[in-house]
Amino acid sequence: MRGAIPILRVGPNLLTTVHVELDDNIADAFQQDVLQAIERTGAKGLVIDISSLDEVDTYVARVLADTGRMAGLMGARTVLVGMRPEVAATLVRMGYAMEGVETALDVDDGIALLAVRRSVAGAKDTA
Amino acid sequence: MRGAIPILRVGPNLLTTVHVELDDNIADAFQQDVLQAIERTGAKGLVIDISSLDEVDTYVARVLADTGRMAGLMGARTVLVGMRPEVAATLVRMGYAMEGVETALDVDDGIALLAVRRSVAGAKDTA
Amino acid sequence: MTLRVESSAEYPIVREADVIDVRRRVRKLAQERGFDTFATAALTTGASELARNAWVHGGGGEARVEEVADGLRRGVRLTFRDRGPGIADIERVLAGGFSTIRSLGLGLSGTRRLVDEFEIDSSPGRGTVVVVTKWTRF
Amino acid sequence: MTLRVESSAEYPIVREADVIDVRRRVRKLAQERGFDTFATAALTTGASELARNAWVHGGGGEARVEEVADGLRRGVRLTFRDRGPGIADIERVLAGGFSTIRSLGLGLSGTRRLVDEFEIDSSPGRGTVVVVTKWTRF
Ligand SMILES: Nc1ncnc2c1ncn2[C@@H]1O[C@H](COP(=O)(O)OP(=O)(O)O)[C@@H](O)[C@H]1O
Ligand SMILES: Nc1ncnc2c1ncn2[C@@H]1O[C@H](COP(=O)(O)OP(=O)(O)O)[C@@H](O)[C@H]1O
Repeated sequence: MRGAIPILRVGPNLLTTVHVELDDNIADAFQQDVLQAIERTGAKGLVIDISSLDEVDTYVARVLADTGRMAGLMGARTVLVGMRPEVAATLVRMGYAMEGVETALDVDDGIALLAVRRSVAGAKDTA
Repeated sequence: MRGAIPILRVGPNLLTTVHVELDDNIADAFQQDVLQAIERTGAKGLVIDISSLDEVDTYVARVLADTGRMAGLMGARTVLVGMRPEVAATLVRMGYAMEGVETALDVDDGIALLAVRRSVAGAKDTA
Repeated sequence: MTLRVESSAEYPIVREADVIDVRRRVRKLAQERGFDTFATAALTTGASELARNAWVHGGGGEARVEEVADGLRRGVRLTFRDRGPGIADIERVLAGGFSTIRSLGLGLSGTRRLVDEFEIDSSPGRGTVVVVTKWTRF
Repeated sequence: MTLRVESSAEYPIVREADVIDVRRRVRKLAQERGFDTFATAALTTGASELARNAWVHGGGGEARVEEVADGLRRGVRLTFRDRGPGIADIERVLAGGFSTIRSLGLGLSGTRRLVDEFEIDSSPGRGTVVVVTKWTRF
Protein backbone atom coordinates (compact mmCIF):
# COMPACT_ATOMS: atom_id res chain seq x y z
CA MET A 1 0.00 0.00 0.00
CA ARG A 2 2.97 2.32 0.43
CA GLY A 3 3.11 4.64 -2.57
CA ALA A 4 -0.60 4.22 -3.38
CA ILE A 5 -1.11 7.98 -3.14
CA PRO A 6 1.48 10.01 -5.09
CA ILE A 7 3.43 12.77 -3.38
CA LEU A 8 5.05 15.46 -5.54
CA ARG A 9 7.60 18.10 -4.68
CA VAL A 10 6.44 21.59 -5.74
CA GLY A 11 9.05 24.19 -4.80
CA PRO A 12 9.39 24.19 -1.02
CA ASN A 13 6.20 22.17 -0.56
CA LEU A 14 4.83 18.71 -1.03
CA LEU A 15 1.63 18.19 -2.99
CA THR A 16 -0.42 15.06 -2.60
CA THR A 17 -3.68 14.28 -4.36
CA VAL A 18 -5.92 11.78 -2.62
CA HIS A 19 -7.61 10.05 -5.54
CA VAL A 20 -8.33 6.64 -4.04
CA GLU A 21 -10.75 5.73 -1.29
CA LEU A 22 -8.91 5.53 2.00
CA ASP A 23 -9.15 2.38 4.06
CA ASP A 24 -7.12 1.58 7.16
CA ASN A 25 -4.15 0.18 5.22
CA ILE A 26 -3.98 2.95 2.65
CA ALA A 27 -4.48 5.61 5.33
CA ASP A 28 -1.57 4.30 7.39
CA ALA A 29 0.70 3.98 4.35
CA PHE A 30 -0.30 7.47 3.21
CA GLN A 31 0.61 9.03 6.55
CA GLN A 32 3.94 7.20 6.66
CA ASP A 33 4.79 8.18 3.07
CA VAL A 34 3.96 11.83 3.70
CA LEU A 35 5.94 12.09 6.93
CA GLN A 36 9.01 10.37 5.49
CA ALA A 37 8.81 12.61 2.41
CA ILE A 38 8.79 15.67 4.68
CA GLU A 39 11.88 14.38 6.44
CA ARG A 40 13.64 13.46 3.20
CA THR A 41 12.90 16.68 1.31
CA GLY A 42 12.84 19.14 4.18
CA ALA A 43 9.53 20.44 2.83
CA LYS A 44 8.05 23.29 4.85
CA GLY A 45 4.51 22.81 3.66
CA LEU A 46 2.06 20.12 2.62
CA VAL A 47 -0.90 20.59 0.29
CA ILE A 48 -3.50 17.79 0.42
CA ASP A 49 -5.82 17.97 -2.57
CA ILE A 50 -9.16 16.20 -2.03
CA SER A 51 -11.00 17.52 -5.08
CA SER A 52 -11.34 13.93 -6.35
CA LEU A 53 -13.20 12.76 -3.25
CA ASP A 54 -16.96 12.39 -3.74
CA GLU A 55 -17.50 11.88 -0.04
CA VAL A 56 -15.54 12.24 3.16
CA ASP A 57 -16.90 10.37 6.15
CA THR A 58 -15.80 11.06 9.72
CA TYR A 59 -13.15 8.33 9.45
CA VAL A 60 -11.50 9.87 6.40
CA ALA A 61 -11.90 13.42 7.76
CA ARG A 62 -10.06 12.32 10.87
CA VAL A 63 -7.27 10.66 8.88
CA LEU A 64 -6.78 13.90 6.95
CA ALA A 65 -6.84 16.10 10.06
CA ASP A 66 -4.44 13.73 11.82
CA THR A 67 -2.04 13.79 8.87
CA GLY A 68 -1.94 17.59 9.17
CA ARG A 69 -1.28 17.32 12.90
CA MET A 70 1.55 14.85 12.33
CA ALA A 71 3.15 17.08 9.67
CA GLY A 72 2.70 20.02 12.03
CA LEU A 73 4.59 18.22 14.78
CA MET A 74 7.48 17.85 12.34
CA GLY A 75 7.33 21.56 11.54
CA ALA A 76 5.52 21.48 8.21
CA ARG A 77 2.26 23.35 7.71
CA THR A 78 -0.68 21.64 6.03
CA VAL A 79 -3.41 23.08 3.83
CA LEU A 80 -6.39 21.00 2.75
CA VAL A 81 -7.65 22.10 -0.67
CA GLY A 82 -10.41 21.37 -3.14
CA MET A 83 -13.16 20.17 -0.83
CA ARG A 84 -16.37 19.91 -2.81
CA PRO A 85 -19.55 21.79 -1.82
CA GLU A 86 -21.52 18.66 -0.98
CA VAL A 87 -18.65 17.29 1.11
CA ALA A 88 -18.38 20.52 3.11
CA ALA A 89 -22.14 20.59 3.66
CA THR A 90 -22.23 16.96 4.78
CA LEU A 91 -19.34 17.26 7.23
CA VAL A 92 -20.71 20.38 8.91
CA ARG A 93 -24.15 18.82 9.12
CA MET A 94 -22.61 15.82 10.87
CA GLY A 95 -21.00 18.20 13.33
CA TYR A 96 -17.37 18.06 12.20
CA ALA A 97 -16.06 21.32 10.70
CA MET A 98 -12.42 20.14 10.96
CA GLU A 99 -11.51 23.01 13.26
CA GLY A 100 -7.83 23.82 13.23
CA VAL A 101 -7.25 22.57 9.68
CA GLU A 102 -6.27 25.26 7.18
CA THR A 103 -8.15 25.23 3.90
CA ALA A 104 -7.98 26.79 0.46
CA LEU A 105 -10.10 26.59 -2.68
CA ASP A 106 -7.58 24.81 -4.89
CA VAL A 107 -3.94 23.77 -5.19
CA ASP A 108 -2.78 27.21 -6.43
CA ASP A 109 -4.46 28.98 -3.53
CA GLY A 110 -3.07 26.42 -1.12
CA ILE A 111 0.49 26.97 -2.32
CA ALA A 112 -0.03 30.76 -2.17
CA LEU A 113 -1.32 30.47 1.38
CA LEU A 114 1.75 28.48 2.45
CA ALA A 115 4.01 31.12 0.84
CA VAL A 116 2.23 33.83 2.83
CA ARG A 117 2.59 31.89 6.06
CA ARG A 118 6.30 31.40 5.46
CA SER A 119 6.94 35.06 4.68
CA VAL A 120 4.96 36.09 7.76
CA ALA A 121 7.03 33.68 9.82
CA GLY A 122 10.18 34.96 8.09
CA ALA A 123 9.26 38.59 8.81
CA LYS A 124 8.67 37.78 12.45
CA ASP A 125 11.91 35.82 12.49
CA THR A 126 14.07 38.73 11.33
CA ALA A 127 12.07 41.37 13.21
CA MET B 1 -36.40 26.81 -3.09
CA ARG B 2 -33.03 26.97 -4.82
CA GLY B 3 -32.36 30.57 -5.80
CA ALA B 4 -34.75 32.00 -3.17
CA ILE B 5 -31.91 34.06 -1.71
CA PRO B 6 -29.88 35.99 -4.32
CA ILE B 7 -26.11 35.66 -4.46
CA LEU B 8 -24.11 38.38 -6.22
CA ARG B 9 -20.50 38.49 -7.26
CA VAL B 10 -18.73 41.61 -5.93
CA GLY B 11 -15.10 41.63 -7.02
CA PRO B 12 -13.38 38.61 -5.50
CA ASN B 13 -16.27 37.98 -3.08
CA LEU B 14 -19.82 36.79 -3.03
CA LEU B 15 -22.52 38.90 -1.41
CA THR B 16 -25.78 37.40 -0.26
CA THR B 17 -28.64 39.24 1.42
CA VAL B 18 -30.93 37.13 3.54
CA HIS B 19 -34.26 38.89 3.10
CA VAL B 20 -36.67 35.99 3.62
CA GLU B 21 -37.42 34.00 6.75
CA LEU B 22 -35.37 30.82 6.77
CA ASP B 23 -37.11 27.50 7.18
CA ASP B 24 -35.53 24.07 6.74
CA ASN B 25 -36.04 23.96 2.97
CA ILE B 26 -34.85 27.49 2.28
CA ALA B 27 -31.89 27.05 4.63
CA ASP B 28 -30.73 23.90 2.84
CA ALA B 29 -31.18 25.47 -0.59
CA PHE B 30 -29.37 28.62 0.56
CA GLN B 31 -26.37 26.65 1.78
CA GLN B 32 -26.21 24.60 -1.40
CA ASP B 33 -26.50 27.70 -3.62
CA VAL B 34 -23.76 29.51 -1.70
CA LEU B 35 -21.36 26.56 -1.77
CA GLN B 36 -21.86 25.87 -5.46
CA ALA B 37 -21.40 29.59 -6.21
CA ILE B 38 -18.09 29.51 -4.35
CA GLU B 39 -17.00 26.52 -6.40
CA ARG B 40 -18.18 28.06 -9.68
CA THR B 41 -16.68 31.53 -9.15
CA GLY B 42 -13.65 30.66 -7.09
CA ALA B 43 -14.70 33.41 -4.66
CA LYS B 44 -12.34 33.84 -1.73
CA GLY B 45 -14.84 35.55 0.54
CA LEU B 46 -18.52 35.50 1.43
CA VAL B 47 -20.48 38.41 2.90
CA ILE B 48 -23.83 37.46 4.45
CA ASP B 49 -26.01 40.51 4.97
CA ILE B 50 -28.73 40.04 7.60
CA SER B 51 -29.79 43.67 7.96
CA SER B 52 -33.28 42.71 6.75
CA LEU B 53 -33.81 40.19 9.54
CA ASP B 54 -36.06 41.43 12.35
CA GLU B 55 -35.19 38.45 14.50
CA VAL B 56 -32.68 35.65 14.52
CA ASP B 57 -33.57 32.66 16.67
CA THR B 58 -31.07 29.97 17.64
CA TYR B 59 -32.10 27.87 14.64
CA VAL B 60 -31.38 30.64 12.14
CA ALA B 61 -28.21 31.68 13.98
CA ARG B 62 -26.96 28.15 13.67
CA VAL B 63 -27.81 27.93 9.97
CA LEU B 64 -25.80 31.14 9.41
CA ALA B 65 -22.83 29.95 11.48
CA ASP B 66 -22.90 26.55 9.73
CA THR B 67 -22.94 28.22 6.32
CA GLY B 68 -19.76 30.06 7.31
CA ARG B 69 -18.21 26.77 8.46
CA MET B 70 -19.09 25.05 5.20
CA ALA B 71 -17.64 27.91 3.15
CA GLY B 72 -14.58 27.77 5.39
CA LEU B 73 -14.03 24.07 4.66
CA MET B 74 -13.98 24.98 0.97
CA GLY B 75 -11.42 27.72 1.66
CA ALA B 76 -13.60 30.85 1.56
CA ARG B 77 -13.80 33.28 4.47
CA THR B 78 -17.20 34.45 5.73
CA VAL B 79 -18.24 37.76 7.30
CA LEU B 80 -21.71 38.26 8.78
CA VAL B 81 -22.84 41.89 8.44
CA GLY B 82 -25.72 44.17 9.37
CA MET B 83 -26.99 42.50 12.50
CA ARG B 84 -29.52 44.82 14.16
CA PRO B 85 -29.07 46.04 17.75
CA GLU B 86 -32.12 44.18 19.06
CA VAL B 87 -31.01 40.98 17.34
CA ALA B 88 -27.52 41.17 18.85
CA ALA B 89 -29.00 41.88 22.29
CA THR B 90 -31.43 38.98 22.04
CA LEU B 91 -28.86 36.43 20.87
CA VAL B 92 -26.35 37.26 23.58
CA ARG B 93 -29.08 37.25 26.20
CA MET B 94 -30.01 33.75 25.03
CA GLY B 95 -26.41 32.71 25.47
CA TYR B 96 -25.29 32.46 21.86
CA ALA B 97 -22.73 35.06 20.76
CA MET B 98 -21.91 33.15 17.54
CA GLU B 99 -18.31 32.66 18.57
CA GLY B 100 -15.97 32.01 15.66
CA VAL B 101 -18.08 33.97 13.18
CA GLU B 102 -16.49 37.17 11.84
CA THR B 103 -18.76 40.23 11.79
CA ALA B 104 -18.86 43.78 10.41
CA LEU B 105 -21.29 46.68 10.62
CA ASP B 106 -22.44 46.64 7.02
CA VAL B 107 -21.69 45.30 3.56
CA ASP B 108 -18.99 47.91 2.83
CA ASP B 109 -17.17 47.14 6.08
CA GLY B 110 -17.50 43.44 5.41
CA ILE B 111 -15.95 43.73 1.97
CA ALA B 112 -13.22 45.98 3.38
CA LEU B 113 -12.48 43.44 6.09
CA LEU B 114 -12.09 40.66 3.53
CA ALA B 115 -9.85 42.91 1.40
CA VAL B 116 -7.67 43.73 4.41
CA ARG B 117 -7.26 40.06 5.18
CA ARG B 118 -6.21 39.44 1.60
CA SER B 119 -3.91 42.48 1.23
CA VAL B 120 -2.22 41.87 4.56
CA ALA B 121 -1.57 38.36 3.35
CA GLY B 122 -0.40 39.67 -0.04
CA ALA B 123 1.92 42.31 1.47
CA LYS B 124 3.49 39.75 3.73
CA ASP B 125 3.74 37.47 0.73
CA THR B 126 5.99 39.81 -1.22
CA ALA B 127 7.83 41.17 1.82
CA MET C 1 -52.94 42.10 41.18
CA THR C 2 -55.47 40.40 38.93
CA LEU C 3 -54.56 39.57 35.40
CA ARG C 4 -57.01 40.68 32.76
CA VAL C 5 -57.03 38.90 29.40
CA GLU C 6 -57.96 41.49 26.77
CA SER C 7 -57.79 39.28 23.71
CA SER C 8 -57.03 35.68 22.91
CA ALA C 9 -56.32 33.81 19.69
CA GLU C 10 -55.17 30.28 18.92
CA TYR C 11 -53.03 29.03 16.05
CA PRO C 12 -52.12 25.48 15.03
CA ILE C 13 -48.48 24.42 14.70
CA VAL C 14 -48.55 21.41 12.44
CA ARG C 15 -46.18 22.40 9.65
CA GLU C 16 -42.91 24.32 9.66
CA ALA C 17 -44.64 27.24 7.92
CA ASP C 18 -46.85 27.56 11.04
CA VAL C 19 -43.75 28.36 13.09
CA ILE C 20 -43.10 31.37 10.86
CA ASP C 21 -46.78 32.31 10.92
CA VAL C 22 -46.96 32.32 14.74
CA ARG C 23 -43.80 34.40 14.90
CA ARG C 24 -45.31 36.99 12.54
CA ARG C 25 -48.52 37.23 14.54
CA VAL C 26 -46.63 37.67 17.80
CA ARG C 27 -44.48 40.37 16.25
CA LYS C 28 -47.51 42.25 14.98
CA LEU C 29 -49.25 42.08 18.35
CA ALA C 30 -46.15 43.15 20.28
CA GLN C 31 -45.78 46.19 18.05
CA GLU C 32 -49.47 47.14 18.37
CA ARG C 33 -49.15 46.73 22.10
CA GLY C 34 -46.36 49.32 22.24
CA PHE C 35 -43.34 47.04 22.79
CA ASP C 36 -40.10 48.74 21.74
CA THR C 37 -37.82 47.08 19.15
CA PHE C 38 -35.79 45.24 21.81
CA ALA C 39 -38.81 43.86 23.65
CA THR C 40 -40.44 42.96 20.35
CA ALA C 41 -37.36 41.05 19.16
CA ALA C 42 -37.09 39.28 22.52
CA LEU C 43 -40.74 38.14 22.60
CA THR C 44 -40.81 37.23 18.92
CA THR C 45 -37.60 35.24 19.16
CA GLY C 46 -38.91 33.39 22.20
CA ALA C 47 -42.12 32.61 20.31
CA SER C 48 -40.03 31.28 17.46
CA GLU C 49 -38.05 28.97 19.76
CA LEU C 50 -41.14 27.59 21.50
CA ALA C 51 -43.12 27.14 18.29
CA ARG C 52 -40.21 25.33 16.69
CA ASN C 53 -39.88 23.06 19.73
CA ALA C 54 -43.58 22.20 19.60
CA TRP C 55 -43.14 21.31 15.93
CA VAL C 56 -39.74 19.56 16.00
CA HIS C 57 -39.82 17.88 19.41
CA GLY C 58 -43.55 17.78 20.16
CA GLY C 59 -44.69 16.61 16.74
CA GLY C 60 -47.01 19.60 16.43
CA GLY C 61 -49.39 21.43 18.75
CA GLU C 62 -50.85 24.90 19.07
CA ALA C 63 -50.06 28.40 20.28
CA ARG C 64 -52.37 30.68 22.20
CA VAL C 65 -51.54 34.38 21.96
CA GLU C 66 -53.14 36.73 24.51
CA GLU C 67 -53.06 40.42 25.29
CA VAL C 68 -52.93 40.77 29.06
CA ALA C 69 -52.91 43.63 31.57
CA ASP C 70 -52.47 43.72 35.33
CA GLY C 71 -53.69 47.24 36.03
CA LEU C 72 -50.20 48.71 35.92
CA ARG C 73 -48.69 47.07 32.86
CA ARG C 74 -49.69 45.84 29.43
CA GLY C 75 -48.22 42.61 28.16
CA VAL C 76 -48.48 39.57 25.94
CA ARG C 77 -48.89 36.01 27.15
CA LEU C 78 -48.02 33.02 24.97
CA THR C 79 -49.01 29.40 25.61
CA PHE C 80 -47.45 26.58 23.57
CA ARG C 81 -48.95 23.15 23.95
CA ASP C 82 -48.11 19.83 22.31
CA ARG C 83 -48.97 16.18 22.95
CA GLY C 84 -45.48 14.91 22.13
CA PRO C 85 -43.07 12.78 24.19
CA GLY C 86 -42.52 15.42 26.88
CA ILE C 87 -39.22 16.25 28.54
CA ALA C 88 -37.70 13.77 30.99
CA ASP C 89 -35.19 16.03 32.71
CA ILE C 90 -36.48 19.61 32.62
CA GLU C 91 -33.77 20.89 34.94
CA ARG C 92 -31.07 19.67 32.60
CA VAL C 93 -32.76 21.31 29.61
CA LEU C 94 -33.25 24.60 31.44
CA ALA C 95 -29.55 24.65 32.36
CA GLY C 96 -28.95 25.16 28.63
CA GLY C 97 -26.70 23.50 26.11
CA PHE C 98 -28.45 20.13 26.20
CA SER C 99 -30.08 18.93 23.01
CA THR C 100 -31.42 15.58 21.83
CA ILE C 101 -31.07 16.73 18.20
CA ARG C 102 -27.44 17.83 18.49
CA SER C 103 -28.62 21.38 18.07
CA LEU C 104 -27.52 24.32 20.25
CA GLY C 105 -29.87 23.40 23.08
CA LEU C 106 -30.37 27.09 23.96
CA GLY C 107 -33.99 27.42 22.88
CA LEU C 108 -35.77 26.84 26.19
CA SER C 109 -33.10 28.22 28.52
CA GLY C 110 -32.61 31.22 26.25
CA THR C 111 -36.33 31.97 25.98
CA ARG C 112 -36.59 31.95 29.74
CA ARG C 113 -34.06 34.78 29.82
CA LEU C 114 -36.00 36.84 27.27
CA VAL C 115 -39.36 36.95 29.05
CA ASP C 116 -40.65 38.14 32.43
CA GLU C 117 -42.54 35.03 33.42
CA PHE C 118 -41.80 31.47 32.35
CA GLU C 119 -43.63 28.28 33.30
CA ILE C 120 -43.13 24.81 31.91
CA ASP C 121 -45.15 21.67 32.52
CA SER C 122 -43.89 18.51 30.91
CA SER C 123 -43.32 14.89 31.73
CA PRO C 124 -42.63 11.84 29.60
CA GLY C 125 -45.69 10.74 27.63
CA ARG C 126 -47.90 13.69 28.64
CA GLY C 127 -46.69 16.34 26.23
CA THR C 128 -45.41 19.80 27.01
CA VAL C 129 -46.96 23.15 27.92
CA VAL C 130 -44.89 26.32 28.12
CA VAL C 131 -46.44 29.64 29.22
CA VAL C 132 -44.47 32.87 28.94
CA THR C 133 -45.46 36.46 29.64
CA LYS C 134 -43.66 39.63 28.67
CA TRP C 135 -44.50 43.18 29.67
CA THR C 136 -43.74 46.26 27.59
CA ARG C 137 -39.99 46.47 28.16
CA PHE C 138 -36.84 44.53 27.21
CA MET D 1 -49.06 6.20 3.10
CA THR D 2 -47.87 2.72 2.23
CA LEU D 3 -44.25 2.15 1.46
CA ARG D 4 -43.53 0.21 -1.71
CA VAL D 5 -40.20 -1.60 -2.00
CA GLU D 6 -39.16 -1.48 -5.67
CA SER D 7 -35.88 -3.32 -5.40
CA SER D 8 -33.83 -4.96 -2.70
CA ALA D 9 -30.25 -6.23 -2.55
CA GLU D 10 -28.08 -7.51 0.26
CA TYR D 11 -24.31 -7.20 0.68
CA PRO D 12 -22.02 -8.74 3.29
CA ILE D 13 -19.75 -6.57 5.42
CA VAL D 14 -17.02 -8.90 6.59
CA ARG D 15 -13.87 -7.15 5.42
CA GLU D 16 -12.93 -3.47 5.32
CA ALA D 17 -13.12 -3.56 1.50
CA ASP D 18 -16.83 -4.36 1.88
CA VAL D 19 -17.35 -0.97 3.54
CA ILE D 20 -16.05 0.71 0.40
CA ASP D 21 -18.06 -1.63 -1.79
CA VAL D 22 -21.34 -0.86 -0.01
CA ARG D 23 -20.62 2.85 -0.24
CA ARG D 24 -20.09 2.58 -4.01
CA ARG D 25 -23.31 0.67 -4.53
CA VAL D 26 -25.31 3.17 -2.48
CA ARG D 27 -23.81 6.06 -4.45
CA LYS D 28 -24.68 4.44 -7.75
CA LEU D 29 -28.27 3.75 -6.69
CA ALA D 30 -28.75 7.27 -5.29
CA GLN D 31 -27.60 8.74 -8.58
CA GLU D 32 -29.84 6.43 -10.64
CA ARG D 33 -32.70 7.36 -8.34
CA GLY D 34 -32.27 11.06 -9.14
CA PHE D 35 -30.68 12.27 -5.91
CA ASP D 36 -28.79 15.54 -6.44
CA THR D 37 -25.09 15.82 -5.49
CA PHE D 38 -25.86 16.99 -1.93
CA ALA D 39 -28.41 14.27 -1.21
CA THR D 40 -26.11 11.68 -2.79
CA ALA D 41 -23.16 12.73 -0.65
CA ALA D 42 -25.36 12.73 2.46
CA LEU D 43 -26.76 9.25 1.90
CA THR D 44 -23.44 7.78 0.79
CA THR D 45 -21.59 9.25 3.74
CA GLY D 46 -24.22 7.88 6.11
CA ALA D 47 -23.88 4.45 4.48
CA SER D 48 -20.15 4.66 4.95
CA GLU D 49 -20.51 5.45 8.67
CA LEU D 50 -22.99 2.65 9.32
CA ALA D 51 -21.09 0.06 7.28
CA ARG D 52 -17.88 0.95 9.09
CA ASN D 53 -19.63 0.65 12.45
CA ALA D 54 -20.99 -2.80 11.53
CA TRP D 55 -17.45 -3.84 10.61
CA VAL D 56 -15.43 -2.12 13.37
CA HIS D 57 -17.84 -2.32 16.32
CA GLY D 58 -20.16 -5.14 15.24
CA GLY D 59 -17.48 -7.51 13.99
CA GLY D 60 -19.15 -7.73 10.59
CA GLY D 61 -22.71 -8.02 9.34
CA GLU D 62 -24.66 -7.11 6.23
CA ALA D 63 -26.30 -4.22 4.46
CA ARG D 64 -29.65 -4.30 2.70
CA VAL D 65 -30.12 -1.59 0.09
CA GLU D 66 -33.65 -0.90 -1.13
CA GLU D 67 -35.36 1.43 -3.55
CA VAL D 68 -38.57 2.62 -1.92
CA ALA D 69 -41.48 4.84 -2.90
CA ASP D 70 -44.48 6.14 -0.95
CA GLY D 71 -46.64 7.37 -3.80
CA LEU D 72 -45.34 10.92 -3.56
CA ARG D 73 -41.61 10.45 -3.17
CA ARG D 74 -38.84 8.14 -4.29
CA GLY D 75 -36.16 7.18 -1.85
CA VAL D 76 -33.53 4.74 -0.71
CA ARG D 77 -33.74 2.68 2.46
CA LEU D 78 -30.64 1.13 4.04
CA THR D 79 -30.59 -1.54 6.74
CA PHE D 80 -27.35 -2.41 8.54
CA ARG D 81 -27.37 -5.46 10.74
CA ASP D 82 -24.65 -7.09 12.84
CA ARG D 83 -24.54 -9.68 15.63
CA GLY D 84 -21.89 -7.85 17.63
CA PRO D 85 -21.89 -6.66 21.25
CA GLY D 86 -24.66 -4.07 20.76
CA ILE D 87 -24.79 -0.60 22.30
CA ALA D 88 -25.48 -0.21 26.01
CA ASP D 89 -26.39 3.47 26.15
CA ILE D 90 -27.92 4.48 22.82
CA GLU D 91 -28.99 7.90 24.07
CA ARG D 92 -25.44 8.75 24.97
CA VAL D 93 -24.15 7.64 21.58
CA LEU D 94 -26.87 9.59 19.74
CA ALA D 95 -26.01 12.73 21.69
CA GLY D 96 -22.73 12.65 19.73
CA GLY D 97 -19.09 12.87 20.67
CA PHE D 98 -18.98 9.55 22.53
CA SER D 99 -16.69 6.82 21.23
CA THR D 100 -15.30 3.59 22.68
CA ILE D 101 -12.42 3.67 20.16
CA ARG D 102 -11.27 7.23 20.89
CA SER D 103 -12.55 8.24 17.50
CA LEU D 104 -14.75 11.28 16.78
CA GLY D 105 -17.95 9.58 17.91
CA LEU D 106 -19.98 11.48 15.31
CA GLY D 107 -20.82 8.55 13.05
CA LEU D 108 -24.24 7.59 14.39
CA SER D 109 -25.41 11.01 15.56
CA GLY D 110 -24.11 12.59 12.36
CA THR D 111 -25.79 10.02 10.12
CA ARG D 112 -29.08 10.70 11.87
CA ARG D 113 -28.80 14.32 10.74
CA LEU D 114 -28.10 13.32 7.13
CA VAL D 115 -31.18 11.20 6.54
CA ASP D 116 -34.95 11.66 6.75
CA GLU D 117 -35.77 8.63 8.85
CA PHE D 118 -33.51 6.91 11.37
CA GLU D 119 -34.23 3.90 13.55
CA ILE D 120 -31.85 1.97 15.74
CA ASP D 121 -32.41 -1.24 17.63
CA SER D 122 -29.55 -2.44 19.79
CA SER D 123 -28.95 -3.87 23.20
CA PRO D 124 -25.95 -5.57 24.79
CA GLY D 125 -25.39 -9.07 23.42
CA ARG D 126 -28.12 -8.90 20.74
CA GLY D 127 -26.30 -7.02 18.01
CA THR D 128 -27.36 -3.83 16.27
CA VAL D 129 -29.80 -2.94 13.50
CA VAL D 130 -29.92 0.54 12.00
CA VAL D 131 -32.49 1.48 9.36
CA VAL D 132 -32.29 4.80 7.54
CA THR D 133 -34.37 6.25 4.72
CA LYS D 134 -33.61 9.21 2.56
CA TRP D 135 -35.87 10.81 -0.03
CA THR D 136 -34.59 12.64 -3.08
CA ARG D 137 -33.43 15.85 -1.45
CA PHE D 138 -30.69 17.02 0.91
N1 LIG E 1 -41.89 20.59 23.23
C1 LIG E 1 -40.96 19.67 23.52
N2 LIG E 1 -41.28 18.35 23.57
C2 LIG E 1 -40.32 17.41 23.88
N3 LIG E 1 -39.02 17.71 24.10
C3 LIG E 1 -38.65 19.01 24.06
C4 LIG E 1 -39.58 20.05 23.77
N4 LIG E 1 -38.91 21.23 23.81
C5 LIG E 1 -37.63 20.92 24.10
N5 LIG E 1 -37.46 19.59 24.26
C6 LIG E 1 -36.22 18.87 24.61
O1 LIG E 1 -35.31 19.78 25.19
C7 LIG E 1 -34.11 19.85 24.43
C8 LIG E 1 -33.58 21.27 24.44
O2 LIG E 1 -34.50 22.12 23.80
P1 LIG E 1 -34.03 23.54 23.32
O3 LIG E 1 -33.40 24.24 24.48
O4 LIG E 1 -35.16 24.26 22.69
O5 LIG E 1 -32.87 23.26 22.27
P2 LIG E 1 -32.86 22.48 20.85
O6 LIG E 1 -34.25 22.53 20.30
O7 LIG E 1 -31.87 23.25 20.07
O8 LIG E 1 -32.39 21.07 21.15
C9 LIG E 1 -34.47 19.36 23.06
O9 LIG E 1 -33.35 18.85 22.35
C10 LIG E 1 -35.53 18.30 23.37
O10 LIG E 1 -34.92 17.09 23.75
N1 LIG F 1 -22.80 -1.50 15.23
C1 LIG F 1 -22.34 -1.23 16.47
N2 LIG F 1 -22.15 -2.21 17.40
C2 LIG F 1 -21.68 -1.94 18.64
N3 LIG F 1 -21.36 -0.69 19.06
C3 LIG F 1 -21.52 0.33 18.20
C4 LIG F 1 -22.02 0.13 16.87
N4 LIG F 1 -22.09 1.34 16.26
C5 LIG F 1 -21.65 2.24 17.15
N5 LIG F 1 -21.31 1.65 18.33
C6 LIG F 1 -20.80 2.29 19.57
O1 LIG F 1 -21.14 3.67 19.53
C7 LIG F 1 -19.97 4.48 19.58
C8 LIG F 1 -20.15 5.70 18.72
O2 LIG F 1 -20.29 5.31 17.38
P1 LIG F 1 -20.08 6.41 16.23
O3 LIG F 1 -20.97 7.57 16.55
O4 LIG F 1 -20.29 5.77 14.92
O5 LIG F 1 -18.58 6.88 16.42
P2 LIG F 1 -17.17 6.12 16.33
O6 LIG F 1 -17.38 4.91 15.45
O7 LIG F 1 -16.29 7.17 15.74
O8 LIG F 1 -16.79 5.76 17.75
C9 LIG F 1 -18.85 3.58 19.13
O9 LIG F 1 -17.60 4.02 19.63
C10 LIG F 1 -19.30 2.23 19.68
O10 LIG F 1 -18.97 2.12 21.06
